[in-house]
Amino acid sequence: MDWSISPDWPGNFWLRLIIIAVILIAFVMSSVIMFIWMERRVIARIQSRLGPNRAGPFGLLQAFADTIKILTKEDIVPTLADKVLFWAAPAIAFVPTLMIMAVIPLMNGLQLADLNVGVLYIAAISAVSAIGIFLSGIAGNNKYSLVGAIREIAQLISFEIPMVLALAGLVIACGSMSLSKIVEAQSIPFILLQPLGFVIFMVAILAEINRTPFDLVEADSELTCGFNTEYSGMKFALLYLTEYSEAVVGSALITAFFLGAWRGPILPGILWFTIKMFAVFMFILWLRGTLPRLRIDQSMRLAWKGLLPLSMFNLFIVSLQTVFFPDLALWISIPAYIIISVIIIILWAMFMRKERQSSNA
Amino acid sequence: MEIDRILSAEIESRESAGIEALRAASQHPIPDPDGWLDEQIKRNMLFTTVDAALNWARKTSLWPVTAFTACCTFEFIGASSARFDIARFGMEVLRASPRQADLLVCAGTLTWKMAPQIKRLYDQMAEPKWVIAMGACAISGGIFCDSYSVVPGYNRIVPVDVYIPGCPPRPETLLAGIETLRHKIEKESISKPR
Amino acid sequence: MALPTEPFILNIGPLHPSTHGVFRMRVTLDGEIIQDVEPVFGYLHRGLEKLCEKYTYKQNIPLTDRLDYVSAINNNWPYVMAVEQLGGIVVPQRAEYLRVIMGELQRIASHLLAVGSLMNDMGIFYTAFMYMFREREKIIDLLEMVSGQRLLYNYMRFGGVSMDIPTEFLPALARFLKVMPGFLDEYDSMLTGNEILLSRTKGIGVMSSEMAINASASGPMLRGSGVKWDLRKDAAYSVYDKFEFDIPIGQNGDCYDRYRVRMEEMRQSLRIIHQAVEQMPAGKEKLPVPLRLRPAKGEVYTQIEAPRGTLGCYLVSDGTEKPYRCHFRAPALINLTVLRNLLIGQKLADAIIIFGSIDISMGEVDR
Amino acid sequence: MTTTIDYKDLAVRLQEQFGEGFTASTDCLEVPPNLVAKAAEYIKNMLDFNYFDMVTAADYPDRFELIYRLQSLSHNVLATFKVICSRENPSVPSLANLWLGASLQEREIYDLFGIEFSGHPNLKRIVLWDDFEGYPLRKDFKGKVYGTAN
Repeated sequence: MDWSISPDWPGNFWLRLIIIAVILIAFVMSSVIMFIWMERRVIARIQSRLGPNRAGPFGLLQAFADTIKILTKEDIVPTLADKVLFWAAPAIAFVPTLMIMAVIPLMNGLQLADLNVGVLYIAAISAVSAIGIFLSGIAGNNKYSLVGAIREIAQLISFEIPMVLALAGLVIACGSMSLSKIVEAQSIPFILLQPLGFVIFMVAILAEINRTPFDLVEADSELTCGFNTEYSGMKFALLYLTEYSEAVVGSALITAFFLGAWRGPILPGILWFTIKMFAVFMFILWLRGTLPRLRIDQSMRLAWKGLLPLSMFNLFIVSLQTVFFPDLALWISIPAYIIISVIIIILWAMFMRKERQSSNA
Repeated sequence: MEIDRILSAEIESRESAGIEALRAASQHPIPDPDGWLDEQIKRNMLFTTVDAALNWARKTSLWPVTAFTACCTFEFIGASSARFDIARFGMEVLRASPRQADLLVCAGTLTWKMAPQIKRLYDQMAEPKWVIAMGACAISGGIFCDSYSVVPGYNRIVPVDVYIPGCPPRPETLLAGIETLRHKIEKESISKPR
Repeated sequence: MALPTEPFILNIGPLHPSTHGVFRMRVTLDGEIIQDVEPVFGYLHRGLEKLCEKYTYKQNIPLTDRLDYVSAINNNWPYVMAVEQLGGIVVPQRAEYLRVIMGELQRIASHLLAVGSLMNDMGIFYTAFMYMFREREKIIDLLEMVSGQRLLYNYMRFGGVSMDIPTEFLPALARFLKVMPGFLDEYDSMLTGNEILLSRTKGIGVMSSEMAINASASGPMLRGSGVKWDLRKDAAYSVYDKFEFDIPIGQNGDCYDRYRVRMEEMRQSLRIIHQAVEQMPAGKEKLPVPLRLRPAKGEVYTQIEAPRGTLGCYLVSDGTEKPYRCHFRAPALINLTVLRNLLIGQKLADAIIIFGSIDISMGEVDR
Repeated sequence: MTTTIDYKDLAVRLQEQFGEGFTASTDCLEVPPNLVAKAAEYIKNMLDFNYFDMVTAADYPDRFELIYRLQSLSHNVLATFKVICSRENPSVPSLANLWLGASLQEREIYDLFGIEFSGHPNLKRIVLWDDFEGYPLRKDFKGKVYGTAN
C-alpha cells in the first residue's frame, strides 16, 4: 500500500501550491492546538493531578478557550516601548516557523517545495525566528525581557553549529541535501544508522525551541516571563503560538530527518508522520516535567565544549564509513556505530568533568 | 558603589512619598463593580451569542496573577496543587506577568508599604480583569486591622469582585469563590459598562 | 577598546515568582553577574509585636500562628512555654509528648515545602513541588484531625494543648509513618542523583562555618555549614532528652548540603515521632488555667528549634492580664543577614537558587 | 544543656579591664551603655563567645532596656547583657562590626524604638518607610493601634 501523490496532481502548478500550502498551515495550526492541550494534560498527569477537564470532554476545548480569551484581551503597548519593533517582533518570530514546514515532506509527494538545498534552507530560516524572539525581548523596554533576549541570542549562536554539523552527517550519508531524498534513503531510519547525530540534533533542537532543560529564555522562576513579559492581547497570542509552533516544527524536523518521515508499513504516510511527531513531543514533555533548568553558561559550555567536538567526530565517522566501506552489512554497522558513539560520549564527558573540576578548583 | 548609595536613597525617598500619598488618598473603600447586579433585576439583559461565546472563553481560561502576600498564599497553592486541582477549571497557567493575566487573587494581609505595588500591578493588567479578595485580611484587615501599618481591606486600593471569607479560607471555599466569579463573568456583556 | 558597559539595577521585586513571599532585592547587575544586593524588607510588616501588647495572654496565641505561617504550630510553642515559666505552670507529660509529635509533623511539612519551592526555583516545572505538596496534604489532614484547622492551628494552650487527639488519629499517624519513608526515597531517587541539579547546586552559595556563626545563622543554614548545633539536643527543652535521634550536618555549606540536611532532618523527625508515639503516657492533656491569666511580674526568654532555626520568645509581664512586651527572635530574618555576602559575584540564576536554599517565610521576617 | 556564665566572676574581670559600672544580677550582667562594645569585644576574643544570639529592647516609663544574648557554641555557654539607656536621646554603640548577625536586628530596633546604634554600617529603617513619623513600639506612640484613625 503506497499512498503517494503524483508531482503534478491537480494539473495547474499554482493550484497545487495553494492546496498544499493550506494543508500545511491547517496541519501546523491543528497540531499546535493539540500540543497545547496535550502539554497541559500530560504535565498534569506527570504531577499526579488532573489538568483541564471542564472545558468540553477531557478539556479538549481548553486551547480554544485560551485563544479566544487572549485574542479579545486589551492590547497594551508600553509607553517607552519601541512601537514599530514591538508591533513587528511577534510576526518576525512566528512566520519563519511556518516557512520551515514548506520543505518537510508530510507524505510521499505532499511537499510544498522540494528544494535541493533543503537542509541549508532550514538552518538559515530557523535562525530568523530566534531573531524575532530577540527583538520582542528588546522592544518591550523591560529589564527582565532584556536579560531573556540576550540569553536567547547566546543560546542560538552556540547551538546553531552542532545542529548544522549533525545534519551534515545525514547529507553525506545520502548524498543530497533535499529532504525528499533524505527520506527516501531512510529505509532504515537514521536514528539507528547515526545515533550520535540524533543525540546531538535532539539536544540542539531542544535548545532552539527553548524547552527544558534549556528554557532559559522564558525562565519563569528567574525572569518572570522572559521575552513575552510586556506582551498582551493579540501580540501575545502570536508569541504564545510561536512557542508551540516551534515545538511542532522542531518535532517535525526530528521525525523528518531521523525517524523516516512518512515511511511506515500499512497506515497512510501522513498518519505515520503525526504519530512520530506526537511521540517526539511526548518525549519533550517528559523532559519538561522532570528536568531542572541549566544556567546560561552551563548550556553554552555544553554546546561549545560538548556538542561541537562530538558533532565533528560524528561527521568524521560517517564520512569514513561512506568512503571506505560503503556497503557494509547492516548488522555490523549499526551495533558498531552505537558502541563507538557510546564510548566517545563517556570519554568526552569524563574529560569535561575533569577539566571543569580543575578549572574551578 | 557610591552612586548606588545615593541612587538607592533617592529611590527609597520617592517610594515612601508614594506610600504616604496613597495612604492619604485611600481612606474610603472603592465601590465594588457590581453593575451586573441591577442589570439582572431589570431583566432587560440582551444576550447575544457573541457575549455567550466570549463569556464562555473568559470563564474557562481565567489566568491568575497572584499577589502572594501572606498565609492565604499557601491555601491558594494548596488549591492549585494535586488534591484540589484548580487546573481543572483552566486556571493552571500561573503567569508571573500581569499583562497576560486576567484575575488578580489578593491572598494575604496588605500593608501600606505594599499598597502602591498592588495598585501598579492592577493598573498593568490588561482590560477584562477581575479581583478576588481572599481571606479576612484581604476583606477588612482581619486580625491585624488595628495595626498601624495594615490597609483595612484591598477594596481601598483596587475594586474587588469576589470576597472569600476565612483565615485562611479552605481550598474548597476558594473554589466556591471562583465559581461565583465564573457566574458573574457569564452575566457580563460587551455593550454594558462593567 | 573595551565595550563601554554600565551596570543596571534590577528589582527582584516584592511580587516575583521565586521570592517566597513579598521580599524585594534591589540587585545591581553587570550583565548576569551581581555586583551589589540591597534587600528591602517590610512589605508584610503587620506590627504584630505592638498588637501582642493590646490583647490578653490567651488572645495572643492565634497571633503567634501568623508569624511563620508555614510551620504554625512551632510558633505557639515558645510563647506558651514563656507564659508557663512566668506563671509557674507545670505541663503534664502527655501534653509535652503531644506537642513534640505535632511539632515534628509540622517540621516535616515545612521542610517539604522548603525543598519543593527550591526545586521550583531550579526549573523543575512544579513537579517536585506537587509531589511534596501531596505529602504535605497528608500531614495537614493529620493536623486538621487534631486541631480542626488546615494551616494556622491555634493548638497549644498554657499548661498543655487545646484538645486531646481523637481515637482515629493514632492509626492514621501509623499509616503515615509507614508510608512516608517510601516517599522520601522516591524524592531521593528523583532529585539527589540528578546531574543538572548537582551542577546547579554543588559549590553554589558556599558559606563557611565561621561566616555562619558570625552571621548568627541557625537551623539548616547553620547545620549545612558543618556546625553541629541543634536546640533539641543542646538546650534540651520539653521532653526531647527522652528520644535518641542524630543531627545531620553538611560538609561544605553550599546549597546542595542545605538541601541534603533538610531531607535528612525529615527522616530524623519520623524517628522522633515513632518513639514519641510509643512512649506517650495516658493522662490529662491540659491543666485548667484561668481565662484572664495574670502571670507573675518579670521577664523570661524561651527558645525552640523551629524548622527555619532558633525561634525565641522574650516576654515581659507587669502583673496585668496583657503582656508588657513580647518580642520574637525570627530565625528567617537573621538568616538573611548573610544574603548579601553570598550573592555578590554570583550569577542571576544562582542568586535565585541561593535565596531559595535560605528558605525564609515572610510572616516571620517582617513580623 | 546550655550553662550560663558565672556573672559575678565576669563582672569582676570586666571591672579590672574597663573600670566601674558592671553589676551582676542573678540571670544577667548590667553593662553601662558606653562600655557595651568593649565588653562584648572582650568576651568575644577572650572567652570565645562567637555566636550573637539575639538583641531586643523594651520601653519602660523611665528608661529603655536592651537585652543582648551572646553564646559560645563550642562550650555551650550563654551570657546575657542588659543595657539601660535614657529615653531622651537613646544611643548605644553598635555590635554589627563584631558580629555580622547583629546588623539587621539593630536596624529593626532603631526602626521600631528609635534607639541610635552609633557605628552601625547601614543604619536606616528596615520595615517601615522613611516618611513614617514616630516609633511604633514605644508606649507613647499615638498610631492607629487603639482604634484612633490617624
